[in-house]
Amino acid sequence: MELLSYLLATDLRMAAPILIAALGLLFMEKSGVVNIGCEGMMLFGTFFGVFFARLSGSPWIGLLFAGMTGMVIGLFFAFIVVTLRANQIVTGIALNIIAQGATSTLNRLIFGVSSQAANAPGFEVVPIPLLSKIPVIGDSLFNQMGPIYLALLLVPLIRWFMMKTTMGLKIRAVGEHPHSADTAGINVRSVRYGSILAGSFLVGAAGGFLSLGILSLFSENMVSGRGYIALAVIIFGKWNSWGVLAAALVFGLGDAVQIKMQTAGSSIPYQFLMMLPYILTILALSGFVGKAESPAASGKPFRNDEL
Amino acid sequence: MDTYETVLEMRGITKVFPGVVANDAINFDLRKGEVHALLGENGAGKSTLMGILSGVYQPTEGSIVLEGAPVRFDSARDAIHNGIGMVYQHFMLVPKLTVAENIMLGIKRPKEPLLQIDKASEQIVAFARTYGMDLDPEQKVASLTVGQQQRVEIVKALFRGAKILVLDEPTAVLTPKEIQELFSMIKMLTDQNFSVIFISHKIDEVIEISNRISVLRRGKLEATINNEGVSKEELAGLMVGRDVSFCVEKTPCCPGDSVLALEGVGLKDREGRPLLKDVNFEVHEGEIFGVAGVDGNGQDELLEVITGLRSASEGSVCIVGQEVLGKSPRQILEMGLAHIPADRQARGLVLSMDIKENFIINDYYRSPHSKRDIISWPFVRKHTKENIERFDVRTSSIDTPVSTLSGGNQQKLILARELHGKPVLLAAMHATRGLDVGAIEYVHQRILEQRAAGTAVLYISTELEELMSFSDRIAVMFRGEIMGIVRPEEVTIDQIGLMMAGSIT
Amino acid sequence: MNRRLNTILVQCVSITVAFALGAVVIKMIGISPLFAYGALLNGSFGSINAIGETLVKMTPLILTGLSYAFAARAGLINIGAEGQLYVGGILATLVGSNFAGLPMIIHVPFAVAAAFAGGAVWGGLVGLLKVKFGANEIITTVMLNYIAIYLVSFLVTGPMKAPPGTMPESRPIVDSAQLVRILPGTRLHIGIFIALLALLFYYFFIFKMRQGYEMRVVGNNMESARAAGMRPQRTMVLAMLLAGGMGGLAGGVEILGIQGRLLQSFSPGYGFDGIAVALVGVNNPVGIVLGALLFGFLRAGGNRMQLIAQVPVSVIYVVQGLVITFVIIGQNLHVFQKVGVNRPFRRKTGDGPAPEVL
Amino acid sequence: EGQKEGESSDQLKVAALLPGPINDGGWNTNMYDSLKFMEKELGAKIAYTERTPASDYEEIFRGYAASGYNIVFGHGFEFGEPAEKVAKEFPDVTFIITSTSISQPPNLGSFLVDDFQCGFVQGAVAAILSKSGIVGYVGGMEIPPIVNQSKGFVAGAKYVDKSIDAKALLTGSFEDIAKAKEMSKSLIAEGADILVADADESNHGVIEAVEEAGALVIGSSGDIYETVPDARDVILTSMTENMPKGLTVLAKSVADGTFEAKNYIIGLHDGAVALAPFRDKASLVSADQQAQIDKIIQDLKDGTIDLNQYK
Ligand SMILES: Nc1ncnc2c1ncn2[C@@H]1O[C@H](COP(=O)(O)OP(=O)(O)OP(=O)(O)O)[C@@H](O)[C@H]1O
Ligand SMILES: Nc1ncnc2c1ncn2[C@@H]1O[C@H](COP(=O)(O)OP(=O)(O)OP(=O)(O)O)[C@@H](O)[C@H]1O
Ligand SMILES: [Mg+2]
Ligand SMILES: [Mg+2]
Repeated sequence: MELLSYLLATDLRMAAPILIAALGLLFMEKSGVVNIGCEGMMLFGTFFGVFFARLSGSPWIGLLFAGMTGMVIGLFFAFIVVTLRANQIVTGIALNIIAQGATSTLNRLIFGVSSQAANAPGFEVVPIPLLSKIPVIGDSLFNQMGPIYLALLLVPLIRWFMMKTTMGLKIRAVGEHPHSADTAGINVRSVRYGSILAGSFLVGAAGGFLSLGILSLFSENMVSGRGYIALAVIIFGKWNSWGVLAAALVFGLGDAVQIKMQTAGSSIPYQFLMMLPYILTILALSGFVGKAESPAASGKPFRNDEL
Repeated sequence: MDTYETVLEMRGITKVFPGVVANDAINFDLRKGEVHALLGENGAGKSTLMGILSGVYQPTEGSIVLEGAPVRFDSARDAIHNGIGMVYQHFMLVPKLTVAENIMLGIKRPKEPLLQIDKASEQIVAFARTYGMDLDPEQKVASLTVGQQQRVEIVKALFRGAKILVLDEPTAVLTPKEIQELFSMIKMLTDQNFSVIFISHKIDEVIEISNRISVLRRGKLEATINNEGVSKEELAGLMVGRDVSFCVEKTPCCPGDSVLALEGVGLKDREGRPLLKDVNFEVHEGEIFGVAGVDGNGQDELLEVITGLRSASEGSVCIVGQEVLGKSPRQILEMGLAHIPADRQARGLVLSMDIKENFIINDYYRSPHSKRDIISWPFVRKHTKENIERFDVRTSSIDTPVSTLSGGNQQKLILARELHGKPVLLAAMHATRGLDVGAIEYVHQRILEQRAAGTAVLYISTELEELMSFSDRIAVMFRGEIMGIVRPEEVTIDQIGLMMAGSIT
Repeated sequence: MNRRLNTILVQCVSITVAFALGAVVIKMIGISPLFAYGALLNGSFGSINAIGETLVKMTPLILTGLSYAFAARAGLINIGAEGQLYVGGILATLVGSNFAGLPMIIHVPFAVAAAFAGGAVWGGLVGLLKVKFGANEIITTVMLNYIAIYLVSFLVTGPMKAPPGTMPESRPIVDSAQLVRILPGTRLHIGIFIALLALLFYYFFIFKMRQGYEMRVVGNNMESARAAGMRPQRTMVLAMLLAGGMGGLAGGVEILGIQGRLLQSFSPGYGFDGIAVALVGVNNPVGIVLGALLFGFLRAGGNRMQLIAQVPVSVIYVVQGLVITFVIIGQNLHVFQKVGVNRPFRRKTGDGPAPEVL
Repeated sequence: EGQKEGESSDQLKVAALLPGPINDGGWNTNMYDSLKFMEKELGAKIAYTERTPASDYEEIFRGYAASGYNIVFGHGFEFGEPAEKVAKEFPDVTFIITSTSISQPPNLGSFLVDDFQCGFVQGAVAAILSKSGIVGYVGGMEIPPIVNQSKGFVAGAKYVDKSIDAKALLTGSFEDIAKAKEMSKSLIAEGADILVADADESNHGVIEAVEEAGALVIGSSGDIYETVPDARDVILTSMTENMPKGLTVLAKSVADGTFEAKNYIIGLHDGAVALAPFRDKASLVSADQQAQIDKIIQDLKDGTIDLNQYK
């Protein structure tokens, strides 16, 4: 039981940054934009999250600014892929490279070269009264940091937004068939800009949560591939926010199990344990997830003078 | 009706694309409550003119006057807000969304961030009813028939308050029954003072439905005439600038041996619903065997089974006595099958590749097209050039991507590819869909030549008139079953129409 | 042609802008941009050795670029060159560090072929998972990258560890399997010819051979391919095999020509750069060479910038990222021209070179 | 910096190749500090390449050697082989590789911190002071200094008490701090009350976990009481390796012409490696325990404990 509770708690914690980033990506993907630069966007979020949290003394303000940083980067990304209609994958790769360099440079310019990592006030665990006392799930589910609750709330919220609001409908239409949307009088570009900005906020905030929630400091390249995993999570979760949650948890669980097995002194070489989440994903994908259908216009630039 | 109220005027519209003058100083006007038909060959400039009206293109020159006031449409949005409702040649619906969602897209209802899909669905259903249409708002558009999709398009336009409805080649994909339904809807609309612009290549329809007719040729307006006593030939002449013959001149059929034989062919979908049920027929040498039916009644599946793209669950399909079931598409092609698919762009061509590359798609792997896995491009070029010329595919070079060819030329390319090598069996579907009269005439002639040369032709179409004048025998399909096989001389179009709707002769 | 000239001009301008922005950053950290860029140029083209280094960097980049391009031709997105490179490295090491005594003429091709085979297995697996289970190749390639990297880490600390000592490294590649250096005073080795041969093969295969033609048809319109009797599934697996093979070769030449033994994380991200190389070069053979040149230039010169001008590596990343970004911007500036040159839109159900997800 | 008196007019030029970023707070920072120290003490001109890609080791060695640097450090065993190659081409340049035991006269030597010994002391201290009988070690990538130290850790703990549960874990990366943190939490959840952090950048993750979950941490490679002052609440002690001093002495010997191309090992015996004082946590250590620790260190120094039997 304790093991289960532990696994669940670790799972949720490790899954949270991936989940938040993936939910952000979901916004973009739904409108037909693929952002492989998620990794870099998150990295910007980690840095500016710490920067502003230090400045203000509040992790929440840090998180907010991490999101806003994401949006600034998102604006730049949107300009290149929406206005200039550039290839989204190369742009994303460029973004990753820039992010790696820029955050390290800024880190050194601002915080100097020291062995004390730039740290900041981090999030505290906020147990929810009563609920956190439920056996097994109580401690893991209701004894977490604020942003984790928010992330979990976002899951149904985004689903609701996509399915039940006018804006959500527009985003889906633009991602599926931009020309239909265009002839229906929807400004495809604006919708994509909007989705990228909203999504980038979440991606940036995901970075912020990594540096302020999971940890409370910035260190170079600390995202460590979680941005790529978030991309996989979208596909794995079949472009549906509940699916995304489930997929993020699978990854988190892979991590949790792997850590647990090492602590328990498993004799399996640790590299195999590290591979576990990835192998699990491939198996799951081949076994029961099957063909996932992306939004039809995914990754394709749109021009409205074609008919 | 002597005092007409003009609702729309397009004055001196010129649209220049790089290298092409698509519209050349066109004057066009539309009156309240009228159907104004726009007639013209492929590439005459009809869609472009309407693109300008709907805000998709901006004219190089000229102006639009709407109800007396000059307007400027910078986007589709502007046009929609000014009451222009456009139903595009290729529908602009989002397949994965429901009917209601599609209709609600882009409706301007400020201060309503929530969809309230149920309320809207009710409104949509009620609204559609007032125009005599039934819609299921919850269905996904992808699962609708083309006719239904078109209705959704029309409702979508009207629901958004369109006063002027533009229908770009609306009948190309409809059954006779659906066409009649569309026409009665158009009449209902014009009675209520809506104005309709109706685009078509089909002269009969134009004569049937419109009040006035404008004919475009090569970007220029040839004439705008009242639809009183104009003859078909006259219009056709205006359209193509020469005389056109409408009767398919056909030598009597002298069928030879059986080439294609289907026996008890059945096919089920994943859920076990029948797509094809006990299909039996034979097609002989030198015979054109037509298959009529409303789209989606098993014709696609029939063609797929014959071409090997799908495997039937029961029965047998033989080509010249050899069983086809279980064979790969390539093996079947090698048995002498020529295939003109229903959607030339989706299944026939590779638009981004060039003409020669498209031309060899069936033969590229065998001598003399390639030797030991290496394609001999010099041969391919020569071979393609010869046949392109023979089949009159108009292009500047065989190295241009097929996407730059007009629809008619794309179809000719497919004909050239499929027919240059004397096939034993030609299986064609919608071979003339979307083509202008000149091109249709051409396609028919080529197929007749094949017939004369002894090829067995399976010709699937939704165009009843075409089938009646063109085929030697006609099978009518309904829900995956053959309702009967008839000779065109012995039945009327109406009888076939009834069979298409499920009644047995 | 006028238009081509125009394109080149636009690209030159945008690269200049990128470097100008980079100069601002370099200035910010208190280093003279002129000095820094002097080192960049000097390190990439300034001497025989520098040119050799640029070519040395281009070698794996051409191959990983080809890895992306092969898959892209069949409509697949291969993010997995990095993993394929690692597996290629493993196999090259296995063959190259054993069989001492084989004549070079046999040993080198054997090791190179092993690298190809290793990568091909890794790539082919992606193809198989795709056609058998419909597993999305973007995910599987990303996952297999991680798996390959950990696999190398396991091997060099375990089964493949050089016998004495605790170093996580394999035994060295024996002399007879090393790729011969061809330019005295530089590290340039015959791997560059392997890369160029692979490029030639790519060109020939894609444009002259029937399997390449099949790949293009499948990549552009799967439905038409099926209707014409092709077997898209086989074609996709073949494409992934070849793509993987190219990635594997990249790992092989790097180990056999430069590194001399297998180490953990031995690739500085050549697999990911390869994606950009192919995309900047629009999957076209000449484009890929130019793309590899750009990245090779930045990598070789970047080292020098750090070494001589003491520009921190992070700033070098910024400059690299800016250059890629502006090359992309330059490629797309034509959108600001008044009239598009593209074909009018139609509903292209199964068409367009775009794979199912981009 | 001005030149020191007594030196020849040409300034000593020292360069280093680093596998990671200079501010990782561990291995790479150690070398960075060493360079800074040489700059100060010897008036040397310093240069370094961070995150050196494996494919470029050789080339960058050559680059520094060719640009007139007198000493080039390769900071890690992995630099050994390429250095051997380049050293032959530049007999006038001295190459010093850390964390390995190679040498190649006349101009290539190596510098090794006895990681096993460090780990042994850490393990012993942890075992002596642990209340729960469970102690943990969190390392980064599986490379010799880490592996040796982790083995030493287990050996040291077992030396004190056979029944102690000493768990040594690796994160597989120096950069994935989040994972290091989770691992540490997991160790603490298993009952470990003292953790050794030996994962460079990822040490930050270990320290955070210890702060949150309540345990004590022992630092590696440097005195984290000084370098991470914010975490003093939970810092028990550190194994300090005075690499700056050690390397500067070597550099000076090069300048003086007394450098020998051999393997220099630093450990407890020469004072370059030491256990930092317990300071704030001194109250947790009883006199008995302190005596036990001192004895072990003394035995290691004079060789009474022969570590070879534990390797
Ligand atoms: N986006 C475009 N760019 C360049 N030229 C175009 C474009 N759209 C149309 N054209 C040109 O305009 C001409 C008119 O095309 P349009 O689509 O209006 O013809 P159409 O009358 O609708 O033909 P159809 O009956 O086949 O639909 C074409 O011949 C073509 O050359
Ligand atoms: N971008 C373009 N630039 C120049 N010419 C074009 C362009 N696009 C199309 N064309 C020309 O347009 C002509 C007709 O194109 P169009 O799209 O109207 O075909 P279509 O006959 O209407 O096909 P369909 O009936 O299937 O829609 C062709 O002659 C073609 O060469
Ligand atoms: Mg058209
Ligand atoms: Mg048209």
